[in-house]
Amino acid sequence: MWNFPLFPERASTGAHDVDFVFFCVMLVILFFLGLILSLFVTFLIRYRRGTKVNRSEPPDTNLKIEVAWVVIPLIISILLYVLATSVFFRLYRAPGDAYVVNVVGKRWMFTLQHPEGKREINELHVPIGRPVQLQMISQDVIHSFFVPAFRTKQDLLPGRYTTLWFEPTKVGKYHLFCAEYCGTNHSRMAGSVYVMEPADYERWLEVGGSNITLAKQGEALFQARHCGGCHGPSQAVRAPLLDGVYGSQVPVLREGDKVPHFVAADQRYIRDSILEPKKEIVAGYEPLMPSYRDQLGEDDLLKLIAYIKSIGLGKEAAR
Amino acid sequence: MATTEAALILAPQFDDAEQQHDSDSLGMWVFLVTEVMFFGGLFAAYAVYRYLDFPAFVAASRRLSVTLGAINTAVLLTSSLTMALAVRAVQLGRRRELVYLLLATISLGAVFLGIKAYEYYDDYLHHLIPGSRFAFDGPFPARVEMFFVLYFFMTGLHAFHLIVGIIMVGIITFLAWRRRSVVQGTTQVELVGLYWHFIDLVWIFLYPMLYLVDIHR
Amino acid sequence: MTLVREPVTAHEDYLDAGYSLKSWLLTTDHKRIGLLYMASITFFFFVGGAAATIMRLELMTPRGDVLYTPDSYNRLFTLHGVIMVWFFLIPSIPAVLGNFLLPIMIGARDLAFPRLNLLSWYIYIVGGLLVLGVLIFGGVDTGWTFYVPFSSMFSNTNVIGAAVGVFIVGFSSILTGLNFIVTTHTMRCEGMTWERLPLFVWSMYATSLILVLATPVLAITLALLAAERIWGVGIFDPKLGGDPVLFQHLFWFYSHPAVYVMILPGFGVISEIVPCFSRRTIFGYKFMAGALLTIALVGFVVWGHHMFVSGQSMYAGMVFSLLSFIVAIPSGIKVFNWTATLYKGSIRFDTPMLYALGFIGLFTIGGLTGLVLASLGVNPHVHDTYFVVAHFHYIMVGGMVMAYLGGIHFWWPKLSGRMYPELWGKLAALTVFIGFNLTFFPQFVLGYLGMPRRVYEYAPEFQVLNVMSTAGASILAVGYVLPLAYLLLSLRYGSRATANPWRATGLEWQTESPPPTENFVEPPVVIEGPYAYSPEAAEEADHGHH
Amino acid sequence: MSDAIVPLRTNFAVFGGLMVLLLATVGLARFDLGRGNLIVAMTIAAIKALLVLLYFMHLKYSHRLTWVVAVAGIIWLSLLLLLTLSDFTSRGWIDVPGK
Repeated sequence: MWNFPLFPERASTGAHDVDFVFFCVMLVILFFLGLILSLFVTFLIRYRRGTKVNRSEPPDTNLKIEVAWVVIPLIISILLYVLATSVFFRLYRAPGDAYVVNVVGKRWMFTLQHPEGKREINELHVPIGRPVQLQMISQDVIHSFFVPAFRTKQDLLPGRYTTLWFEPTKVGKYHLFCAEYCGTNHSRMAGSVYVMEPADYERWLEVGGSNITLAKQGEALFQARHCGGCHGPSQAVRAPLLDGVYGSQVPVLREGDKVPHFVAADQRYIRDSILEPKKEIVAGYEPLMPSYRDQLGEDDLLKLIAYIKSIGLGKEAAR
Repeated sequence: MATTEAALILAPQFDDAEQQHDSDSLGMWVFLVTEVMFFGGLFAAYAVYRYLDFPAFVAASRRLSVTLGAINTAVLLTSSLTMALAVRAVQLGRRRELVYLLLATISLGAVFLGIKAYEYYDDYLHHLIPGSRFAFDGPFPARVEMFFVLYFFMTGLHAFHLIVGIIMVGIITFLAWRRRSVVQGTTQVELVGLYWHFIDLVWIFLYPMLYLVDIHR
Repeated sequence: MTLVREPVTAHEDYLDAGYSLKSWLLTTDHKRIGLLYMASITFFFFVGGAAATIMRLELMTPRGDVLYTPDSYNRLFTLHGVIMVWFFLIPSIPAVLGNFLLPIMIGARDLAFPRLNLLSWYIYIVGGLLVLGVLIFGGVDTGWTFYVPFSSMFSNTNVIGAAVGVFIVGFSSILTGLNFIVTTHTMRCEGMTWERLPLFVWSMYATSLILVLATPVLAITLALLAAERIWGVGIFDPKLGGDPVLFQHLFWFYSHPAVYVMILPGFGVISEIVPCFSRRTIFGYKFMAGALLTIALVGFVVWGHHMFVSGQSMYAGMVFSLLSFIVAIPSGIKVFNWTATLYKGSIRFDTPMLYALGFIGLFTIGGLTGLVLASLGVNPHVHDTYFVVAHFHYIMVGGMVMAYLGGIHFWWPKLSGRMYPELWGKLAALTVFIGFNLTFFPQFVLGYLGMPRRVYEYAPEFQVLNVMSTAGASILAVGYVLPLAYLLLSLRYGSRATANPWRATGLEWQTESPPPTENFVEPPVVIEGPYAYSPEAAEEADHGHH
Repeated sequence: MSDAIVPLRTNFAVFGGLMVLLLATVGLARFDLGRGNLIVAMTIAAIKALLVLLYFMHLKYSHRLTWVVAVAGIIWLSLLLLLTLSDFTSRGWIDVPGK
């Protein structure tokens, strides 16, 4: 019990940046605290009642000093602000080649879905040195995916995707907590993140038999729900073809607009279009698609998005 | 009608009548600022959802009757006029004129509530009241339901404030009618006047925001 | 038109103006209402404190064992939050010391609207009873922040009761704020210009500005939340395209200025105590008054720093982070000016001064750790962890409660006509200081280690720091019980207090202790600025005594 | 709110102005001005509000302090609206979903 840590482990590239900003701010804090406490103590001892010391015309104001202790802290604050904000951008803007893991938060467990098809509850196995991007959504209340060793967290919202990325730099087992209060077992909604050597990670992937990749599961769902009927080549009803659509700019005509404006066909657009098709219809198409609001769960939507993303990548290379 | 020699009761904590009047007036203005912030929360929600789902607001706003809204605005503006004239009457000490004008203000307020009740009933018939019985055949019914949630919250809160206003005007009408001299009630009528004009101010903004959202098509 | 003034009672002091229950429960005397608030606030403080003690007991061990279910712990931290925020921290100094002292300090007979003042107290009591009722019949488990969609759709505790209770008590704050603003504008006595107002009155004015401008937004937010639970449909409902982050915007638009409501009165009390016990005029009076107003105004534009990781857009986060750094500057001005006030002073270390010095030290730590939370780089790591808990407890408990206790001791002779026991006072101040630091400093370390807030169970390696924190909490609890004991005893056994035991400047010290019902025998006239102290005179006076 | 008594003529003139502006706002809403519709509607409403504030609520004849209180209300309302909208309008500017 007595070997308790006083400082968390650093296990990701982001952790070094965050710690650097934290030390800078702590430096400023200790500087000001030291300044104030030293002045404080000297005045208290020097000017306590009964001491023989010069107390003639104590100054009751001094513009120069007042301006000084406004301008100096302001300059220091601006410097800290610039430093911290630059780190913030690096903390949340994932590199292009990040390995995407889908996270669905539900009351009191994180369900993590690897693209290779493996699914984990409150556990996440990742290889060292490869950036991982988590694409997260909640099925009920607000949760927050927090790994102290990676120095970052992000709330999971119901109805909207949020992301978090990190690049592990140290093998080991690290805590995973839910940081946003979410009800009875909020404190038990926790687990761990295992950072493994790439070889061990590959071996771990194979364990549990050959599982179908996420994209394949998405394709199966795509057929099962007869999406191919309209969006596939048979075109029973004229609907936009989905090959190569992921990530492209789609012309959208909204009710009340005259000129279509362009929307990036990312996961948000695809999810909204499945749940509320008539919200942003592609220009030149009729609003005929029914809403799948209560028929597709968040994990099904993520599978469909993975599938559409996979057929998109193939076509894009060809185009 | 000359006011008889009447005594203005001065509360013990004040030094003179002018200080008492300034305090009461400043107190009411500060209270009106809290009311502005109270409605402000709803205005912020309206602004956010209008930004996020403008098409839904367009479709939903068309289901409201612009003419009824316009009539209601005219009614409330007239009631503001009669209230302003009532304040003038009390300053001039004309008790009879004050009572008539206050009664006019109350009746106009009641007419407004009547029209509003009729609109609510009409919405009820068309299943536009949010909740389980909400039905909307156009696109994105969920976001249209959000518009109506906002519509009923904003107009409902406004109507509640109007009812409180009518009660207060009723009280000072009764006081003005029963008392021989109106000197005593001058400040009270001025304060209720400020409150009434505030209710009118809120409706001046509510009407274009809720009824005139892109109705030209 | 002749002026008829209601008859004025003889010059007996306000405590002897009537002993019946009716004379207390129907009083419109601002001083008695101040005492009514003090009693009710002390009750709620100890209810909230008891909840905190049980929570600290539970957190001594990583596994949940004191309380049988996580639900009871969740209800407990919600109780602690709701009671402490709305029933102790927000009303305490404004409603107790503000009500009592504001009229006397500006030379008025009473507040502008005495009856409205009594109504504020009754609204506070109704809200309080409602929340207590809610807590007895099952409590509420949403945390004092009531975040949607948990509070609107998933919590099965009586959230509506708590929301309505807080909605009601909010109006008590609004009416008190309105009363203070009008009184400060129209009731100042002859000669009391704005430049001569004591800084305590400035802090009450700045606090009232926030109360009046922010509390209504809380009222509408809680009304919308309650409506959404009652009718099952509302503006925060994700199914209708509602955004839970909008609730956080409306909630924090009130709740961040509310934390300035909690600390500005503390600034006012400290700005009265430090000059008196160092026998020196405050340093930079104009800057101190200006800093109070600046904090009150800029405090309204920084609320986004509570939402950096909750789905708020990155650019909005940048704006809020910059503004949060800027709002720290006026607090820096205040701390520097208090320290400069000690220069060339003649300092005595009575109990109020001990609390004031403790306040300055602990508030500085609390304020500076705010920079860590405001900086976008570190916030993702420390948000919703014990670092935040330590930060705001350093400001609320280390700052506000210290200032409240300092103020109570400083004006106790004026309130009760009795002196408190000096030795016991110093002992209690020391206990509170030690207990506080032992409780909350380890939580900074826990926070950076990554222990989340509001957890019933935690990882084993956090245990030692939590045990230290619990040990500190027990010392703190003793530290808070001591003043309750000896102050009540001083009512009976305390030595009689003179009109001005601290030889302080300020109108409240020109009238007797306890003051007559109409505050002054004849209306005072102010001829000079506040804090007209002189350290040399204090030294000679001391030589005279030896 | 001083003792200034607003003459009858002014009261009716203001009332007339309000009615005209009401007709204007309903009339102008018939035309498709795109984004302009909101701006036009809000400016007309603001003018009507100003008329009521200045003449019916005697702000024009009141002490400077009452002006400060009225302006403060407007400023704080816009603080709430603008900063809340700043979050919702700036979403999606950066290609990080949810940020």
